[in-house]
Amino acid sequence: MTHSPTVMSVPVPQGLRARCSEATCRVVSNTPVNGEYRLLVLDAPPEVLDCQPGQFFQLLCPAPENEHPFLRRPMSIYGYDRRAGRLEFLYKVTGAGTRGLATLRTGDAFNVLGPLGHGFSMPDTWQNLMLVARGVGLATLAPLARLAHEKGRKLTAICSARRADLAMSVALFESFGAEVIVVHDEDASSTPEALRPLIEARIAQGTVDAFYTCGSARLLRLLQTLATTHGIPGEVAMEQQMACGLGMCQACVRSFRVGGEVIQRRVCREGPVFPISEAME
Amino acid sequence: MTHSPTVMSVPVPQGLRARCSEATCRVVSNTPVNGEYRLLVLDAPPEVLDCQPGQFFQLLCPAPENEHPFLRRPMSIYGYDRRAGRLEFLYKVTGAGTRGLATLRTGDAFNVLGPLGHGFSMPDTWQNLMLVARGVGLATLAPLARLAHEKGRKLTAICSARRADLAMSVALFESFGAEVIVVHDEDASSTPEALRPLIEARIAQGTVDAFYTCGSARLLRLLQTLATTHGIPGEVAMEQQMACGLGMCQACVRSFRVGGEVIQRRVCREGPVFPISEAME
Amino acid sequence: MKDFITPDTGTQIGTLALQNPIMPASGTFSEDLADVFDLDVLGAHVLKTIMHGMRAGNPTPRVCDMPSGMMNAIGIPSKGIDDFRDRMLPYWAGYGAPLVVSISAHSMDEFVRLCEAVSLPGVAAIEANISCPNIEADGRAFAMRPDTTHTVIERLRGCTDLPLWAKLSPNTGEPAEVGRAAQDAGADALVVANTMLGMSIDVASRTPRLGNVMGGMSGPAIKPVALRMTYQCARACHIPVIGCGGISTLEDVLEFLIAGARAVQIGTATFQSPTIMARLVTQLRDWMAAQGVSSLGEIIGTLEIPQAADGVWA
Amino acid sequence: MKDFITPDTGTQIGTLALQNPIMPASGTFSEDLADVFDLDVLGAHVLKTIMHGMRAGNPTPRVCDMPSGMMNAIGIPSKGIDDFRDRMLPYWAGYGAPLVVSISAHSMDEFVRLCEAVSLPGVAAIEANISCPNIEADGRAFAMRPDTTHTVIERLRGCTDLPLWAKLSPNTGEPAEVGRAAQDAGADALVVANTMLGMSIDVASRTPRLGNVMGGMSGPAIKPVALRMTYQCARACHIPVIGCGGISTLEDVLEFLIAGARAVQIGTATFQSPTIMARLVTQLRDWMAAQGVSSLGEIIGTLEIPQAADGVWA
Ligand SMILES: Cc1cc2nc3c(=O)[nH]c(=O)nc-3n(C[C@H](O)[C@H](O)[C@H](O)COP(=O)(O)OP(=O)(O)OC[C@H]3O[C@@H](n4cnc5c(N)ncnc54)[C@H](O)[C@@H]3O)c2cc1C
Ligand SMILES: Cc1cc2nc3c(=O)[nH]c(=O)nc-3n(C[C@H](O)[C@H](O)[C@H](O)COP(=O)(O)OP(=O)(O)OC[C@H]3O[C@@H](n4cnc5c(N)ncnc54)[C@H](O)[C@@H]3O)c2cc1C
Ligand SMILES: Cc1cc2nc3c(=O)[nH]c(=O)nc-3n(C[C@H](O)[C@H](O)[C@H](O)COP(=O)(O)O)c2cc1C
Ligand SMILES: Cc1cc2nc3c(=O)[nH]c(=O)nc-3n(C[C@H](O)[C@H](O)[C@H](O)COP(=O)(O)O)c2cc1C
Ligand code: FES
Ligand code: FES
Repeated sequence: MTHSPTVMSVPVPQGLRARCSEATCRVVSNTPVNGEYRLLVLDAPPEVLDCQPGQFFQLLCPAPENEHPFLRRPMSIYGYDRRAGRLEFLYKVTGAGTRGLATLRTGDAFNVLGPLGHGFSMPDTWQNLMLVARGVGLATLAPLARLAHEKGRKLTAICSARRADLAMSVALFESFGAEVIVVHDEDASSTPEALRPLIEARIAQGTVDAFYTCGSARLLRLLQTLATTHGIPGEVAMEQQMACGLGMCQACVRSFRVGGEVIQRRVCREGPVFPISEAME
Repeated sequence: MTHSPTVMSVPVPQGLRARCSEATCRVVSNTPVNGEYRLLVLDAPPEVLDCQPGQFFQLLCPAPENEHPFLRRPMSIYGYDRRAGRLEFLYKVTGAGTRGLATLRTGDAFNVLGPLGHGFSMPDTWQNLMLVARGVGLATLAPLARLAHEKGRKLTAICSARRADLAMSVALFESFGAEVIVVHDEDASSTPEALRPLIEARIAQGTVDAFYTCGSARLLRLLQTLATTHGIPGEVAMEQQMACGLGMCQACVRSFRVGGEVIQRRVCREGPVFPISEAME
Repeated sequence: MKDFITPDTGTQIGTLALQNPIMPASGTFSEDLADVFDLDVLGAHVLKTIMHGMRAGNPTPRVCDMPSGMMNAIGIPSKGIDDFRDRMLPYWAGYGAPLVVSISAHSMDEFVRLCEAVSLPGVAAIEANISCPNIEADGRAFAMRPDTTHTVIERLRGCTDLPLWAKLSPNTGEPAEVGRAAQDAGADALVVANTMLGMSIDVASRTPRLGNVMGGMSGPAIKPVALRMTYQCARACHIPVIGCGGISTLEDVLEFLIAGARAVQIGTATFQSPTIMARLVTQLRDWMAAQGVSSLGEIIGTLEIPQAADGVWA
Repeated sequence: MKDFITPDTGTQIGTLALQNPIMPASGTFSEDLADVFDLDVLGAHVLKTIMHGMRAGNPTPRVCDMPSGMMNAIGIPSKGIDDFRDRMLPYWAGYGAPLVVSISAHSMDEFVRLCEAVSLPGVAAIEANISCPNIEADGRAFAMRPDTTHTVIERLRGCTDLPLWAKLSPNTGEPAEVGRAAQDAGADALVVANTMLGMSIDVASRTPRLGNVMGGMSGPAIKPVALRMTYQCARACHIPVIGCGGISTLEDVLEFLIAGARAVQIGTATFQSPTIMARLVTQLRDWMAAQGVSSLGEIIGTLEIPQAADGVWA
């Protein structure tokens, strides 16, 4: 049986359009990318494809054997193409939900909710962009790199991984004109101590107007220091356990330092992208 | 991935053998038989194949979409072949559990518990057997017919169905040397009023030593009357909601008339086969 | 078959007429859902419980999965009464559906002050959350006992003219007595029920899965409890009962109506499917039309209990 | 890594030493399971509750499915005390595992008479089922309140020298108080807990799915409640707690031990997998060996509660 991608039909307020939709997609493919990650490609209806890099979807994961994921799982948009009707997620299998995702086969129907949250901003003054990502954080920054390329921005991408061969999407970033620097744990090139001079050298050359990061608290801390020291703005995509993904339940709050105060914000609604300067671990 | 049929390995008392086992079978096929029934063929380990006609298994049904069968579902043995390692069930899709059964694909692992309960008896004095079954009750009587044939008994099988084309296994019964009489609702040949003279004619010919029946309260009632009137013994396979299937939980009791008293017995343990004379609806 | 007519999905909760019996459960709904569908299709709008003053809520993680459900220990993060009056009330005034404001407090006095403060034009009813298991020590709440329930509802009754709904807790051994206590103290309706107190441990780290150690269970796993309590309360009380707990399909809605509920609240199901409430409204109307049911009165409280014959155990 | 030693799975329930903490829950176990595995691998044998005299139990259907669990309204069909003494006791004497006899009654006096009658050689402990939700009107039971719990356990304590276990109910708002009442009245251990009262309706026929209208929920769906109560009782009491409710995997067993249980009872899981108890015994031993855990004392009651820093809501 093949499914056509459809959205759940519900009444919307007169003259308005739903900002996000619950849709049934069709699985085009679901394949391992390297030992740890898998790429899920969906045939998706146009209603959910009005996406911004940094936004995410809530995925209703099927149950793997003997496990019962109940809540939806948040997943960054790895790729979207409205004309082709394509929506892509790059995910790491870690628990019940992602194990369930791994069971999806070509042709299966699959329920998604999105796009959700606020994506990355890219003001005109940010011409030279430095992307610093670790692990699956690369998935989140990939569509940002594509958009930056389309807007003619200059890109440097630091891809951090446990082993050199686990650094994903290097070719993808290069295809967006990025200078890609792979660092990893095996030669200790991924430590903050090793990265700091590397990044400061680029700052000295004036080729860093803004940072974008995702996937590592250690890298976030490093960038916060550098941002303060050198007055460079930037954004980070953050994670938190979620229930609704829409802003209703208050499950996904994190603390942020704003002015002198520590305040709480919902990652799903005010985020998942926040100013680097305000983020707290 | 293909599975080899295995039993759950657990300690058994010294010198003993488990009377029934929990086993993981492999699905050989799972195909529609006619509009309403499906045949499930399993590759099963020898430990569960020491079966008697009339016994049943408790099947751990997979969950169909949006439904959650939890308890195992009881299902009569339709066929078993120890040498070939084959176990077969003939089932009607009626609710969540059987809808789940219908999703099984060739090669899937499938957990069964059995064989359970007490099967039909066939004392030497019962040489001329009359099988009277309706609907899926035929599934229960099929292995009995095979055994009777092997023992050289003479068989008459009355197969009752809603429509003539829904009467199953006619060829199968014939292959066991049975005279098969198909009766159905469309021409009213299946009513007790129509069946009674038909059966009494055979009784008059002396070709009925015992009745076996399954699948219809109306037919059971008819046979109870005939059995009393003509002093003919017989057995009926009964059904009841079950939880454990082993005799532990007391879920599956039914009332029986024994002597002057109404008593309760467990269908899974004392049954599912009972004397026709004692059965109550 | 009855004559075909457009079925009337309307239901009456005391003096309050609802266009249909489908409304959200407190804490699982907010203006954010307007991103997904037109909120005016709902029977009513029920807001997240508010408390006096600003509150941070519980530490994270605040939610976790369980088989066929979830647990939450959100607490009541709240921006307080000012935010409610100045920002939320004007927002919800833009809708036609009646607005139900949920309130809670740690003490009787605080409850009374808050109840007075939210008794404002634009509010159609007040739901007293006397059952929230997170806010009092070891999960205790007013709604666990008939006496404390009676006292708090009586106090609240005395300080507002708005319809007053009492939201009960499943963490009690005497739901019918608690329901009757709320009724006798002047509640106009019962909401049955809130979450069940549960706990989950991560074995690898030997730590609780919820920041607050214990949390409230919701979703399909608790539906049989909520349905049982709905039936018990509807039998024991004459004020309307609003069923709540694990409802996620049309069949679930009908089960609660048959058990005696006049309306239902949908919570966790919205997390699995944010469109579910809008779809249930349509499904209910279509089902009524197909079955020839012209009004909810033909469904509510129609449970039939067959007589069973019994044998002797042998 | 500790030195490799054969782990000791033994556990102590008062004066009673068990070779391992895995035992069946009352009503989900009988000699029939000997058809499947050697019952002497278990820590103890717990029998179906018996009552005085012959009883038919509830009308059928007696069981139904629910999401991630089941409901039962078996009642206590019972062949009475004679059958127990003359047939069951000799049968179970053939095993080495200690025999725990579960008893229940409708009145204090009947409870006492039964307790005296089953205090026989060959019985290792008596489990007082003061929580069965089916036998009293509207699901009421002794275990719903501390006062009634105290009275009945005190009476039972006075009439037997055998170890006395009190089996609590989740249908209460005050489990720790009920547990303490049982302890103060002289119980040697708490079994936490019995089934939760639920209900289910068949919409097509508008009739209850269980012959008894209401029934007891069991299985994974109720695990968070049983775990929470186990934790509450273990914190509040010094007598051993035996966890029970929804346990079906090794991880579940460990969760209950970490929460403070000294042993666990397995009920509904046996219906899904009749071999599960035997496999859990092996899995527990293997897990302990792999983790370098030499005795259960290194697991029981080791829950760690992290301190959480809190922000201000904005
Ligand atoms: C906005 C956002 C975007 C994300 N994008 C990606 C992505 O592109 N690729 C990817 O592989 N992962 C991504 N994650 C993390 C992903 O959501 C988790 O890995 C996933 O939910 C784990 O589910 P599980 O059932 O497999 O694991 P389990 O550990 O069994 O999950 C248990 C519970 O914890 C939650 N949880 C576990 N890890 C996380 C986490 N890191 N963040 C939030 N909740 C978590 C789950 O949602 C679930 O509710 C993202 C998270 C967020 C919040
Ligand atoms: C000993 C025995 C042998 C059986 N043999 C066969 C067979 O060979 N082929 C076949 O098609 N059916 C057989 N049945 C009936 C079969 O068990 C039910 O059709 C099946 O359990 C329905 O499950 P469901 O989830 O699809 O339906 P649902 O109606 O959704 O089931 C709900 C619950 O009711 C129980 N239930 C429903 N119908 C019956 C029934 N007739 N008897 C007992 N429990 C029931 C289910 O097990 C389940 O617990 C047999 C029943 C028994 C007791
Ligand atoms: C995340 C979350 C937050 C909740 N917050 C509240 C609340 O603030 N006040 C309240 O009365 N109930 C609250 N509840 C309980 C729900 O209103 C509802 O009673 C319960 O979840 C059972 O219904 P359900 O199974 O449909 O979710 C909350 C439930 C959830 C899941
Ligand atoms: C079919 C069935 C019958 C039960 N009978 C009894 C009983 O007679 N006495 C009792 O104390 N508990 C009885 N129980 C409750 C169980 O002992 C146990 O407390 C409960 O089922 C929770 O554990 P579980 O989720 O592991 O099944 C019964 C449970 C089931 C499912
Ligand atoms: S996940 Fe519900 S508010 Fe963010
Ligand atoms: S099904 Fe448990 S005793 Fe028959």
